[in-house]
Amino acid sequence: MSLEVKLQVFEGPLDLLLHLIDKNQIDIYDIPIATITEQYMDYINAMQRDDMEVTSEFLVMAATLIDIKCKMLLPKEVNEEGEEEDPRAELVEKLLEYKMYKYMAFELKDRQMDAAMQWFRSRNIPKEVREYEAPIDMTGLIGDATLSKLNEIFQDLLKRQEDKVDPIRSKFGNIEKEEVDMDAKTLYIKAYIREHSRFSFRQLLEKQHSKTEIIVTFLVMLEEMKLGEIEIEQESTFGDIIITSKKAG
Amino acid sequence: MTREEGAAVVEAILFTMGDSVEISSLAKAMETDAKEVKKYVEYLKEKYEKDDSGIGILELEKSVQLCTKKEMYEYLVKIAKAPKKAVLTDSLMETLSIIAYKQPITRLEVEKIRGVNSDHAVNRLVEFGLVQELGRLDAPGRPLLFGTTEEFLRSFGVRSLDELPSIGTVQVEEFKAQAEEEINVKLDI
Amino acid sequence: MTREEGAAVVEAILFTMGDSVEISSLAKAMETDAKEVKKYVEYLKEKYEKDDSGIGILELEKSVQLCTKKEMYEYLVKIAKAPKKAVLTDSLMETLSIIAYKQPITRLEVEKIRGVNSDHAVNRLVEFGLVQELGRLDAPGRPLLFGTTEEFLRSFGVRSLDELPSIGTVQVEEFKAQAEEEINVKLDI
Repeated sequence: MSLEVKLQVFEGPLDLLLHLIDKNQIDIYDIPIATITEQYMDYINAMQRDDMEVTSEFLVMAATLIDIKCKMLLPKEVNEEGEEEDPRAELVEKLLEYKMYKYMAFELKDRQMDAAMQWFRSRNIPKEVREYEAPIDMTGLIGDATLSKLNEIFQDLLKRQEDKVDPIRSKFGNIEKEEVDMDAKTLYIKAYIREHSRFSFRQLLEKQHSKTEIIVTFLVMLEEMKLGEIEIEQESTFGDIIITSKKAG
Repeated sequence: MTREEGAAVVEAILFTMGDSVEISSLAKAMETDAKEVKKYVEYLKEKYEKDDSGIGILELEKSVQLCTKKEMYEYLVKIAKAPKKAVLTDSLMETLSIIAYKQPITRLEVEKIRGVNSDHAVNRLVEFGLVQELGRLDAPGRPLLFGTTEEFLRSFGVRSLDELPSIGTVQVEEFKAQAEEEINVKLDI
Repeated sequence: MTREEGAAVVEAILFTMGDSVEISSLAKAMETDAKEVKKYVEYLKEKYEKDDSGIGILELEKSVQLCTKKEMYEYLVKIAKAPKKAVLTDSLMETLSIIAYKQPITRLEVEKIRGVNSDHAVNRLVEFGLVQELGRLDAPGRPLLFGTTEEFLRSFGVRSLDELPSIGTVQVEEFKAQAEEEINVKLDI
């Protein structure tokens, strides 16, 4: 018997066997092994001819079928209870189990199609709820922290700080490294200009503490003048500089 | 809280969350117990059974979720895009049915039943959120055990695994009878 | 379609769509006219007004939308926004102790004492309501000044800052003396 049908793709050797059994309308409990093996081998050969991938599982099954076929030709083996053992029994069991799950898969697919008719909703949390900030559980937050613990931590910190001070060098007097943030300074001065429409440079410098700060302040003033934000007047050399904001009403 | 008020709260929470919400979470938010929540759910269920409701309640193993009634499908497809469903090939369906009925189960056991390597199929099902790892088998190699997820229950319209279409020797016998019948028919000809 | 059935379809569509849906779109999907749809919407509105409903209908100019009733927000908050469990970590405690004893203090000064950037810690303490802004330092950059709040006093069980366990210059001098001693010992060798 040859296969004239276009080759069908099977999930695996069991799937192919079930197909052959179906096609031949054979009783699964009484498989004519010789016929089925022949058809199975035909199929495998056709697969190879069509350059289809014949996975090892198909070949293992072929070997199993041939093995069963041989055993069928020999006198039947008898088990401990004196019953004749059918060499096909194990394969039949496997086929039945597989067929059962295949059938269940079919049933499940039905259910899935049915369930797909129920639609769900995506999460949609109202803005008010989304923006709500949960209150803080103060008792839980504080836990076993106490004032004395707070005190202890602070003392530890101070001690660590003292440890960091080198007592010998610290006697040389303070050598401070100055850091003046140009951007912060600019903002501060701009704000000052906005607040005071006309003021003296000395007045502005009263708020500045170090040489670096004074220099930076002077640089910012020059920049502002260049940008046309302010006007500068000076009556005499070394005299006070009067600054007028151009923006002021 | 009256039964009506409780049902309203459950409805509001489920409506807002969209996803399934565990009974225990509902109970916590409502400062009551699971038994009470189940009463409210029951009330909602009855309310939704009426003709004037287009929504229903889906009871899953430990949680509940709102969904539209199946009868509404024909109107919904006219106005909204159907939600994307995982398209399951035959080999995925086969693997899924084995996992559903035999869980917890290892990859190797699935392979034994199908007769082919099923690693790819199992991985795809995990990707689809239908199957999840359940732990490891206490055996050499400590292989992973797989089972179905809540998404599986939802997608297949079953409340719990007990509600899966029954399977067993009954069905096997049916196959047998069917096969025998076929044989007889054949012999008659 | 009866009024009840129409209301059910509108409900199902609005439930699925989430956003507002135009009356005309509803009419189209239901193969009816806007007048009819409005009747169904009216029916739903009445239904939702009852105590056993947690959802309501929002009527916009040309469209309608389902929404959660405002009275339900307190429960939604409980389920969607479970309060965060906050704890005072070591770095927060350290920062708090500095602010408590050295207030009013700038971020930079806290950082100098701790030796690490403390912006995050200060911000957290402000969030917790233990620390507050007190104003700005009259210095370049006008940095913010921080101090403890009344909540801080309440939480730590003190009536005023004077009740904080004292820490004095005495102690600081002691540390200094100790440190010097150590150095001297070292030099002696």
